[in-house]
Amino acid sequence: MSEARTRGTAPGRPSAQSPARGRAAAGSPDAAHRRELLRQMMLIRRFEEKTAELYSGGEIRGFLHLYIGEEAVAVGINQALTGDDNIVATYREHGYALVRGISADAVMAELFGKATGCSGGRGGSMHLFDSSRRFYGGYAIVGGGLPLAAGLALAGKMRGDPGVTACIFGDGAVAEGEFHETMNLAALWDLPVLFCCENNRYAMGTALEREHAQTDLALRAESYGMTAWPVDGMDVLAVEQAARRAAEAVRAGGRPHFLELRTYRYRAHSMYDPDRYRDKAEIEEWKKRDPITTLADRMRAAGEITDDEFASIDDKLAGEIAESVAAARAAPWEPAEDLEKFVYSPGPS
Amino acid sequence: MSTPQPTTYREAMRAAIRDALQRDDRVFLMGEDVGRYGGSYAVSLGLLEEFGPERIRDTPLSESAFVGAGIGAALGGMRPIVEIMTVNFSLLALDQIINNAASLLHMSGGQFSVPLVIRMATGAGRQLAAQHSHSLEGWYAHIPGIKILAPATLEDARGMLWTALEDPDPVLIFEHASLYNLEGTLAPDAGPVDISRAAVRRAGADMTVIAYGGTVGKALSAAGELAAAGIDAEVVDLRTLRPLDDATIIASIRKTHRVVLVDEGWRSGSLAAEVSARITEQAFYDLDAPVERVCTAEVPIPYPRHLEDAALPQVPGIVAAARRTVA
Amino acid sequence: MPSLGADMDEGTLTEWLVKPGDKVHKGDIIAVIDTAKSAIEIESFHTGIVDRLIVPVGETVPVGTVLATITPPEAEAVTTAAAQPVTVPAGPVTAAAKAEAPPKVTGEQPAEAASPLIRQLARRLGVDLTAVRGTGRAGEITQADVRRAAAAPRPAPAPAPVTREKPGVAARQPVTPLARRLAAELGVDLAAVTGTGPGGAVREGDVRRATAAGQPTAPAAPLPRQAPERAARTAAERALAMRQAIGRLMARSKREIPHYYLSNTVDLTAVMNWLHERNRELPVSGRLVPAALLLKATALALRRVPELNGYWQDDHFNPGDGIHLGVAISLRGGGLVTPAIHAADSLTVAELMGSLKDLVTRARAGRLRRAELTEATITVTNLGDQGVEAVFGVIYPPQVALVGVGRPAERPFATSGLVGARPVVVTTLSADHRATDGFTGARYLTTMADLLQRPEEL
Amino acid sequence: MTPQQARDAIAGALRKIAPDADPATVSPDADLRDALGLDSLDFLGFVEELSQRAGRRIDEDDYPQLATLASTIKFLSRS
Repeated sequence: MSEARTRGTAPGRPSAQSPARGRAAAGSPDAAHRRELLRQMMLIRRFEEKTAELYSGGEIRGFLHLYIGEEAVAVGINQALTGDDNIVATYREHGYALVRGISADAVMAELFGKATGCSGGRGGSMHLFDSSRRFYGGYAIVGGGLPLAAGLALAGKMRGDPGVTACIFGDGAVAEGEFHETMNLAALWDLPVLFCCENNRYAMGTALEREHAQTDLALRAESYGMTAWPVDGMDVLAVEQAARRAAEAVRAGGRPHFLELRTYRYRAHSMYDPDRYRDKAEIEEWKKRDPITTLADRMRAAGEITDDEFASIDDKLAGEIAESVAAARAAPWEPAEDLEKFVYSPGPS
Repeated sequence: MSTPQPTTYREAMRAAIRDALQRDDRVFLMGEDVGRYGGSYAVSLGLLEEFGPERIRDTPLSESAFVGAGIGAALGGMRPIVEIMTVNFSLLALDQIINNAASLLHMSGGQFSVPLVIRMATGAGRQLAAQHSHSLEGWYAHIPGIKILAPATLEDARGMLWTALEDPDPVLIFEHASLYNLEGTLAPDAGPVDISRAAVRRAGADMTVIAYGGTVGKALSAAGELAAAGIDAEVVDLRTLRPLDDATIIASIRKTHRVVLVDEGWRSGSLAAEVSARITEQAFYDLDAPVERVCTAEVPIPYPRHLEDAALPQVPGIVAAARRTVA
Repeated sequence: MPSLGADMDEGTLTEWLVKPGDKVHKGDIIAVIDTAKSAIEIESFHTGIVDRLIVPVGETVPVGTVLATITPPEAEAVTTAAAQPVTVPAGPVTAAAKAEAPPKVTGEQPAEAASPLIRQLARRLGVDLTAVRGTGRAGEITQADVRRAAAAPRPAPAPAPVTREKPGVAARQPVTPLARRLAAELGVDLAAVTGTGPGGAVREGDVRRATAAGQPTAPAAPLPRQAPERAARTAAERALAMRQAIGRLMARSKREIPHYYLSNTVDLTAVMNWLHERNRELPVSGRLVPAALLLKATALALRRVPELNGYWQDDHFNPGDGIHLGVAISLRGGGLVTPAIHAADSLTVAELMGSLKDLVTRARAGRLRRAELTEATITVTNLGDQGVEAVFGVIYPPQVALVGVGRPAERPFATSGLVGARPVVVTTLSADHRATDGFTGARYLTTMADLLQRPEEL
Repeated sequence: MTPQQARDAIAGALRKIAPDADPATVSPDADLRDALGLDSLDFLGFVEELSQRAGRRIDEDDYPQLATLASTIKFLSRS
C-alpha cells in the first residue's frame, strides 16, 4: 500500500529520505538549487522575525501565527508544484504565500491591513489570497480548507485540467470531522489532491499524544485507501523529494496522496500565547535540527556556500524586508466608504 | 405551443435542473441520493440516466465535505448545484456555508467569488418531527455574502435556478417540502425569472399579508376568507429573503397601512422580526395599526399531527390577525 | 510594554532578566510580564547594552510604555554621549506608526492625540481628556496636563434633568403613527378627536372624519357625535392661536430689533420682456411669473452681500449655512406662514418657480415639512399682488433682514433723459441695525437691481 | 365651446385652485382676480386648469381677455 514508509521519524534522527547529496561544486545546478532553497527558508524566517517585532509595536494586529522552525515544509512542498497547481493553506501560511511568489510587499501590506495587501487588506495574516498564483487562501477554521481543496480538485478533474491541489493543514485538523469526510470523498472520487499534514506536534497548546488516540497520522490517512507516508519536515531536501514523488503520483494516477511532515514550531501558537504547555528543553532540542542551519552546514561542508555568501544573502533579505515594511507603512488605507465592498460581486445579478 | 401545461412544483424544479444541465457544461448536481435514488423528494428522478454519474453525483453522507467541495468546484470554474436533503442537515455544513462560501469574496479582497447554488428542502407539515421539519432560512438570511431564495410558485420553481446559477455569488434556494406536490399549469416556454424582487400575489387595499415559501398559499387562502368578510387583503410574496426587496414591502404598507407577517420560522429573531423592523424604520408614519406576526410556536416541531398543526401558522390565525389590524 | 494582542491594554512587569550593563542580543528574553491572560516572556528586538531599566518590578503600565533603554553596540565605539538610546520594545507610537494611524470609522473620543499611557492616567484620575488642553509638542496632552486637570476644581455637576410632571394620571392618548402624521398635516388637534380603534386609539379614519366635520361649509352632521362641533371650534381656535403666535413674534421683533428701512425703484423692462419671450415657448404648466425672477435676484444678491443672510444670536451675527429664502405666504383663512426654499441661489429660475408653486400649494393644504418652517435665513414678502407699491415688513427674529417686493406696474420712468412708461417695481429692505448698517443694505438693494437688468443671467 | 361649457370650465378650474372661493358670488363684469383674491400664482394655476379643460393653449397675451367672468366666457366660447 504505502511506498517506502519510514515510521517514527523523530527529532535528532536523520531522515531516510535525505541522503546528503554528492560533493557538487558551488557552481553546479544542484548547488544553485540548494542555495535557492536556503534563500527561500531564510526569507520566510527573516520576514516573520520582522513581523513579530512589528506586532509588538502595534503596527500589525489581529492574530499572528508564526511559521518559524517549519520553513523546510513550505519550501520543499512548493518545489513540487507548478503554476497549474492550486494551494489551499491554513492561517499559518506566510511561508507558502512567499514561496508561491506573492511578493513580500504584498504580504507585508496585508499584515498591515493596507489596500495594497494581497487580499486588499480585508483578510490580514490569516487570510492571504492571490488568484493569479492559484493561491486559494489561508483558512482559519481548522479543517475548513479540506473540503474546498477536494472541490478544486474535482473541478480540475471534470474540466480535464492538469493541475493538482496541494492542501495544507496541521495535526490538529486530523481530529476534525471535515478531515475524515474529505479523506473519504477524495479517495472515493479519485480526486487529484496532495494532502500535506504539517505535524508540528501541537494543536494550539494540546500535544499530539493528548488529542489523538492514534498518533501515527499517516496511518490514519492510509485507512482511507490512500498512499501516505511520513517525512522529516526539518530537512528541506527530504521534503522536496517526498513532495515531488507524491505530486507526480497524483498527477499520474489522479488519486490523492498524503504526506505527514514532521516538524516543529519554535514560537508560541500565536503572538499572545504564554507557551506554558511545553518544555523549553524540547524547543531547544528541536532547534538543534533547525532546517536553515542544517542545510547551510551541509552546503558549507560541500563547499557550496561560504560564510560571507550566507551573510550576504541575509543582508540582502533584510534590505528587501525593510523596504516592504516601509512600503506597507506608506501604503494607503482603503477608504471607509468602501466598507461594504466585496460582500457581493459588483454588477447586475 | 404556449398553452399552459399541467405540472407540479417538483416537475418544474426538475425541468429547471435539466435546463441548466443542458445550457451549461459546467453545471452539475451533487448531493445525497440525488442519482440512483432519484432525490429524497424525487426532484432529480431520471436525471442520472439522462446525464450520467459525472454530472449527477451521489455523495457520501458528508454534508461538510460535499458542500465544501461544491465551493471548491465553483472556485475552480464549475457551476455546481448542491442538494442538501433538508435544512436540518445543512447545519452539518454550516462551517462551509458561512465561514467559506459567504466570506471568501470579502476576505480575498474581491478575488474569489463563489458561483454556487445550494438547494434544500425546508419546513414542516409532514409529521417528520424535530429533526426534519425546521425552517431556518431566516437564520441564513442573517448572513451577508449569500443570497436566499424561497420559490413559492411553479414559475419561481422553474425560473429561479438558472438566474441563481448565473449569479457570481453563492445562492441558497429553500424549497418548502409541502410544495413539491403543488399542482398547477406552466407555460412550456416558462424560463428564468428575476431573483431580486418581491411579488404582489394578490392586490388589495385594506391590509397587507406578507409571506414567503410554504406560507404564501396559506396567506392567499386567508385573503379569500377575508374578502368574503369584506376585507380586501393584499398578499406579498417575499421570494428573495436576502437581500430583501424593501421597496415592494414599503409600497404595500404605504397603500394599506396595516400588515400581518407570516413566517414559518420561530417568532424570536425571525425573518418576520426583520421585516417588521424595516417597516417601522421606513414606514412608521404610514402605520395605522400595530404590526401583527403569525409565526411558528416556539417549540421544536412535534410529531403528532394535531400538535404540529397547532405549532405552525395556519389560515385561521392569519385571518384573525388580519382582522385585528382593521378592527 | 509590548502589545501582544488587541485585547491587551496593560501589563505588569514581574521580572527583569537583565540588568544595566548587560549585553543583549536580538531575540534574547529580557523580562517577564504578566498580562490579563498569563505571564509572558518578552524578547529584545535589538542587540546592544542595557542602559537603564525604567519600569520597576511589580509596576503595571499601559501598552506602549518604555520599559528599558538599550544602547546599540556601535554607539560604544563612537561616543556614549551621542548614543541614541533605543527604546525596548518599540512602542506603538513610533512616528511612522502614528502618522499612518488607520482612519477612524466612527467618531471615537477625540483623545486620539493622547498616548495610551495618558488615557490610562486620565481614566484613573477621572479626567475627561476632551476637556484638557495639551501643552506638549503639537498640542499633545502630557501627564502634567492631566494631573493639572485632575487638581483643578471641577465644574458643579449639571443639575439633574427636571422631569416634566405629567398632568394628573392622564395616560398618553393612543394614536397610530399614520393618524399622528395626518393630524399634523391637516392641522387637526388630536386631543379633540375621538379614537375608535382598540383601546380608543385614534386612527386614520378618525382624523379624516374630524377634518371633514371641521369644514365650515359642511352640512350639519346628521347624528350624535360630539366630534364635529368640537373640531369646528378647534378650527376657530387654531386661527386665533396662529394670530396670537404671529402677534407675539412680531411684537418681539419690533421690541428687540432696531429696524432700518430702505427702498429702491427697479426698472423691470428687461425682466418682463424676457419672461414674455420665455413664456411664449413654455407649456402653460411651465410658465414663469415675475416673482420667480425676483426671488432668484434676491438670493443671488445675498451671495454678494452675505451680511444680511443669517441670524442675530447671543449678541452677534451668525451667517446662514446656505441661502434659504423664507417666502411669506398668506393663507386663505387668514394668517401667514413663511416656509423656506432651500439653497435658493443654486436653483434655476424654472426650479424656483416649481418650488414656489409647490410651497404655496402645500402651505395652503397644511402640508409643510418641519425643516421648511424653521430654516429660513431671510424672508421675502411679496404683497404686490394685493396692489400695493411697496411693503416695509417686520423682520422674523432671529433673522436680520426682510426683503419686500411691491407690485410690478407701468410708471413714468426716466432713462437717458427721456421719460417713458416702463414696468417698474419697488424693492424694499427691512434690516436689523445691530447686524448691519444702511450702507450694507443699500449695497444689497442696488445689487439686486443690477441683477434684474440681466434676466437671462439669472 | 358653448358659453355653458365655458362657464362650467371656469367653475371647475376655480374650484380646483381656490376651493373656498365661490364664483357664484362674483358679478360677471367684476375683476376676477380682485373679487376672488387670486395672486399671480393662483391666476397662473387658473390659466393652466382652464387651458386643460378647454383643450387649447392660452398665452400671456390672452390674459387681458381673462379679466372678468364675462370676458373669459366670451374668450373661451369664441374658439
